[in-house]
Amino acid sequence: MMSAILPDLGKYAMPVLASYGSGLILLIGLVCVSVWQGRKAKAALDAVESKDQSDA
Amino acid sequence: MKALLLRDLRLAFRAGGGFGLGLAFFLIVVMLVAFAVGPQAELLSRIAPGVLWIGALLACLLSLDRLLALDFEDGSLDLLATAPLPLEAALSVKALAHWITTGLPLVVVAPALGVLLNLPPQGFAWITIALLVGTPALSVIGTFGAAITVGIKRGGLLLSLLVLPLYVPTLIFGAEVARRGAQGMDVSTPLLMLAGITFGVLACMPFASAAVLRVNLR
Amino acid sequence: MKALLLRDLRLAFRAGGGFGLGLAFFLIVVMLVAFAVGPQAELLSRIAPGVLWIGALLACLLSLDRLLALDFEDGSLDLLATAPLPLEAALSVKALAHWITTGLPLVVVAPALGVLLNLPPQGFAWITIALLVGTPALSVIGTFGAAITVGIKRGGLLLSLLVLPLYVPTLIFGAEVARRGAQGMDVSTPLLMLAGITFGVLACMPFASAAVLRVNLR
Amino acid sequence: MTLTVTDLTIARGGLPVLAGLSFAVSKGQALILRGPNGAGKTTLLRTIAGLQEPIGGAISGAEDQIAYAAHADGLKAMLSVRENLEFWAEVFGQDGVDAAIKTFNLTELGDRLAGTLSAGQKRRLGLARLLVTGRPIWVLDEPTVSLDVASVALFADAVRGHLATGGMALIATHIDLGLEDAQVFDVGPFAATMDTPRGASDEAFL
Amino acid sequence: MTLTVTDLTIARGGLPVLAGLSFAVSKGQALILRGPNGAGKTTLLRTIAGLQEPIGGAISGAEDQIAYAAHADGLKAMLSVRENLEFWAEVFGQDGVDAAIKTFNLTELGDRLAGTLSAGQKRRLGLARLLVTGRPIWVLDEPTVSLDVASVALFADAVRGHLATGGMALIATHIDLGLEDAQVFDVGPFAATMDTPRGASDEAFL
Amino acid sequence: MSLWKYANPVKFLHLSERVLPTLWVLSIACVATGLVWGFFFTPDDFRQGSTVKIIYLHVPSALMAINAWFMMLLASLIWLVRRHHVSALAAKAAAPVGVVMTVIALVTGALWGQPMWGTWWAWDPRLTSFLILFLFYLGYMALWAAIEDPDSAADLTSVLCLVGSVFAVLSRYAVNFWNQGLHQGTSIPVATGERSVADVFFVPLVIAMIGFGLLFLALVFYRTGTEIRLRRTKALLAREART
Ligand code: HEM
Ligand SMILES: Nc1ncnc2c1ncn2[C@@H]1O[C@H](COP(=O)(O)OP(=O)(O)OP(=O)(O)O)[C@@H](O)[C@H]1O
Ligand SMILES: Nc1ncnc2c1ncn2[C@@H]1O[C@H](COP(=O)(O)OP(=O)(O)OP(=O)(O)O)[C@@H](O)[C@H]1O
Ligand SMILES: [Mg+2]
Ligand SMILES: [Mg+2]
Repeated sequence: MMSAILPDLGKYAMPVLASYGSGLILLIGLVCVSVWQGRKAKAALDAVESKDQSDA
Repeated sequence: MKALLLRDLRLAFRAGGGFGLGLAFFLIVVMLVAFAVGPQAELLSRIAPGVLWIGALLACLLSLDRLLALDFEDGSLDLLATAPLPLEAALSVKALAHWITTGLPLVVVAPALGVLLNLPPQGFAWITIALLVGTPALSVIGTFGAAITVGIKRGGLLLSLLVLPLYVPTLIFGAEVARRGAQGMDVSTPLLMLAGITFGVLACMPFASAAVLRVNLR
Repeated sequence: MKALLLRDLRLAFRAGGGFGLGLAFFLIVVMLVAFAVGPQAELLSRIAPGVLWIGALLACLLSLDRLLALDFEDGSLDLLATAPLPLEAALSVKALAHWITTGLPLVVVAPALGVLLNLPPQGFAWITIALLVGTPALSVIGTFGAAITVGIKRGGLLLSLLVLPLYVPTLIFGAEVARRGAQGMDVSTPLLMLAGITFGVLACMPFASAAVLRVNLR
Repeated sequence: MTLTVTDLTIARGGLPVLAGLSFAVSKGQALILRGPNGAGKTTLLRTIAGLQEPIGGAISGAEDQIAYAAHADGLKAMLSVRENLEFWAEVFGQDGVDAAIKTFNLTELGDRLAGTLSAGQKRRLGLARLLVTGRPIWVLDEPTVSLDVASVALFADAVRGHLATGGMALIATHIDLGLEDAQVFDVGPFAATMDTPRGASDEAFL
Repeated sequence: MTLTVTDLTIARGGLPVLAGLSFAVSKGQALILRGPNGAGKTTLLRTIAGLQEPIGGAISGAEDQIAYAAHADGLKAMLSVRENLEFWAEVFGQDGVDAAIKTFNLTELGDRLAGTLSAGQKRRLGLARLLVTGRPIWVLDEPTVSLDVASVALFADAVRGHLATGGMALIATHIDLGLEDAQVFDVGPFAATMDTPRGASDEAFL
Repeated sequence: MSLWKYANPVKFLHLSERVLPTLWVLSIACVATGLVWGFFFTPDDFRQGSTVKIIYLHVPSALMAINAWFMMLLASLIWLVRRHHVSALAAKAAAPVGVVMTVIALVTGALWGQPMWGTWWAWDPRLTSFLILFLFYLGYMALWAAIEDPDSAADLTSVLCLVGSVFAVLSRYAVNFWNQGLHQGTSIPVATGERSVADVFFVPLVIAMIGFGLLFLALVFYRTGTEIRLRRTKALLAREART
């Protein structure tokens, strides 16, 4: 079933799949963490700015 | 107790708290050994278990001087000693926090560093197990050393001197487990010894630590 | 300048000043390696030059956090910065004092520890020479690391992380000199490189150190 | 409940500094310790707080009753003002962090890291810690160092409040705190002389 | 020779704290800085001592003229009182260690290690250091912390002596020093407001 | 109006809001194309077998790991000379991206090394200096994290970045100084136009490299925005507390 989608990697299946697996996980992880941090920072800033507004 | 544990963990993760530095130091020691010994794969793989243990031990050691000295300097220890919390418990909690922030991460990355040193594949599991069993002893013994040297400004080196001899049994059996494991030999005897040391130390050391700390606060 | 040098030396020799601890640490590291690797004479003698270098390097490293941090905490650095003495000179003097109290003793005892590790006889001279040429660089680079981390409480581990990569070239060439020497091979190329690094570092680093220290005193 | 000190002799650095001290503090009372620099006030307070042993005499009523505050405030630079107080409140099993913050006028600084406070602000935080200990006896060593006049008044109010609820206070200080009905105890006359050997460790060699 | 500060703006932790400060101190004069906790006195003194840069305005006449003394005394616990002073005397190329010891009544403590002094004794030693710098401008941050009344008087005498020989002094303090003819400068009114942006680093983000 | 106007944090935020969507789409498209093409539609190498496929991850990530450091160096110099806050924050924001690239290059390199060289790791000059660069990344981030005052942190990390550049240069050019290493020499010498990598492998590789470059840019822009917001939050809070 899998072999229908995956190309035949021969005896090197392990290193190739592991590389792509770990590489993609790291990349996606980095993007997700960045976006998560970005969202959090934005929310914090918005909270402070709106408080500022209501003060003024 | 929980408050103290949480505070210590929180401080460790805050800026300047030093979490992760132990790991980096571990990596560096491993690298340095490789540089110093020269890049001969077969030689490296023979000394790999020992080097990993030494790296873990030194990383642990270097983070010890933060364990109590910071609290001593800013007066927190005086206040903790007058708080409704037995000093033994407080020190055990601090040792636990130290292990979580230092020992545990070392256990987790040790196999990855094994790769750098050409550790034979069957050794990975055993170095992890050996460290997992042995590192709690390092933290608890280290707390004792930290308590003894707490009054000395920047007593890091003296601390090393006092603590390292106490680390020797753990090191010997721990490295033996890892070495035998890597060579596919039976590990049960040294592993039992290692576990025995850890339990013994966990049971007795906090009392000794509290006693010497009381003397130092005087 | 002389006053500062004398004061630093005097403090090092007073109780708690840490003189001799570096030596003891050196000894312990060498012993630990022997324990961790196991008592195989031939294996030990192959890794001996590298182990001696690592021991020296770590002993140097561990004493670095006393170099400036103590003076920073008690306010002496603020006062020194407002004193009629260029900060560059003050830092060089402090590095010199550090070398005299830490590096030099290491150089002297290294051959004795070589015996413990089965270092081949022709290696004794070379390990001494290599350390003599290399350790001043360790002190000066270390001063830079100490200046960068001076504001951080108990920044010992961070200091290691920043300084050790910078030690790598010294270590590689220093260990190469010692190893080749021990095997009776020609040492001139690595020795020249080692001397080059030391002189380069002696000439440039104090300025970098003073610059970062000024930032930290701000 | 009374804190009673009877014929106390205390030593510092191997030599006795004060000898023959006796006094008592009872509910709602404050005792101000006075004496020149080096007289032994700090040593006395540390002894009463249980951090060191007296070499003679007795202290009663102090056990687990004491909140001690010295020069070092025990603040963590990397925790916020509120987090610092919350930690101590939890250790002593109390709440009242908000009240403490209000009392010492730290409301605006609540989320600042303790490391970024000025000298006087740090001190206020150190004193606020006393309120979250719930302990009846306050043992304070020069509590008003670095405080401006307004803050000293805040502190005096806090002490008065503490006394009014049946607390006690033992305060070493060089300045006038404005606590009207506090007794004053001068330690000067009790300075240990050559002939008060009471077992401090160096004396075996004299 | 005058220390002149013109339209100075100083920042701490990325935000301006004081703005538009101008004053001058000339030979034989003392200026007492006052202001509530957190006003910015410490920051001002550090700026004048050259330890941090102002973000606006100018300071003239301070270069290499200043002896600075802050909360931390820069004492080495493992050197004796005399050795501590001798070190600083040599750094500044001066002598007069004995005179300094006498002025601050440290004669009996001369051979004690600085680490074994009480809080007030340490402070006296820290102040004695000023006398061996030979510098004309003393910049002092709360110099009398922990001092008893007699020692405060000693200190005031030392300052008077320094002024009498043509020195100057700039002192931040919360208490009354008893220096009769010193000017007082209250930094309170100069607190930076929202609309004094002068380039402190956080302002780029406001 | 010059380029420097974007050194104003607020202007920078506006700019990045405008370019970021395009950047994200482009970069993800390129990365996906390069990797999918490389993984599914390239033949095996006659010598290396299917392991050549690792090249599409290894080379772009190693390339960007080093380029990221050079970008940080540039930003640090701008900070030291002109003291533009945005550039200091951009350097700070780039470091985590650089480390991840470094880790990917290390991991994929090791996985590739096992079948090709018979070992996960060798202490050859390029690998060694690359590992030291990794340590400098760690030290750089740790230093940022450890120092509270943002200006001091920017100054100190800038100096560190300058010093660490030695190893960035070495990990790229070490192969030219020492030729005893195991590791491949340059396979795509742009200058000579001569290629040691066949065209079938080359096109997807270039797409992947462009993709990684764009992804780096997008991430740095985005993360710099995050840093600016954090800084602004802190500044506003500090002002509130002060007044
Ligand atoms: C842990 C092991 C490895 C590490 C740390 C590593 C690191 C690097 C680095 C730093 C570069 C340079 C990128 C640049 O200059 O922009 C690079 C490029 C490259 N690596 Fe590796 N590598 C490793 C293993 C391998 C292996 C096993 C192979 C293949 C057999 C390989 C093939 C290549 C190729 C083809 C390039 C492109 C060469 C160039 O453009 O200069 N690498 N690698
Ligand atoms: N570590 C020490 N070793 C030896 N003697 C010490 C030590 N610490 C303090 N002393 C001495 O003990 C005496 C009492 O010190 P203590 O700190 O109790 O005084 P104090 O009344 O608190 O003075 P101050 O008002 O200056 O704080 C002093 O004479 C001091 O010099
Ligand atoms: N590291 C720091 N980071 C941010 N803000 C700080 C930092 N240190 C001090 N501040 C703030 O700067 C302001 C000025 O502090 P400064 O220490 O100059 O006050 P001060 O007048 O000396 O007060 P005190 O009388 O309490 O000593 C205060 O509001 C303080 O909270
Ligand atoms: Mg006292
Ligand atoms: Mg102040």
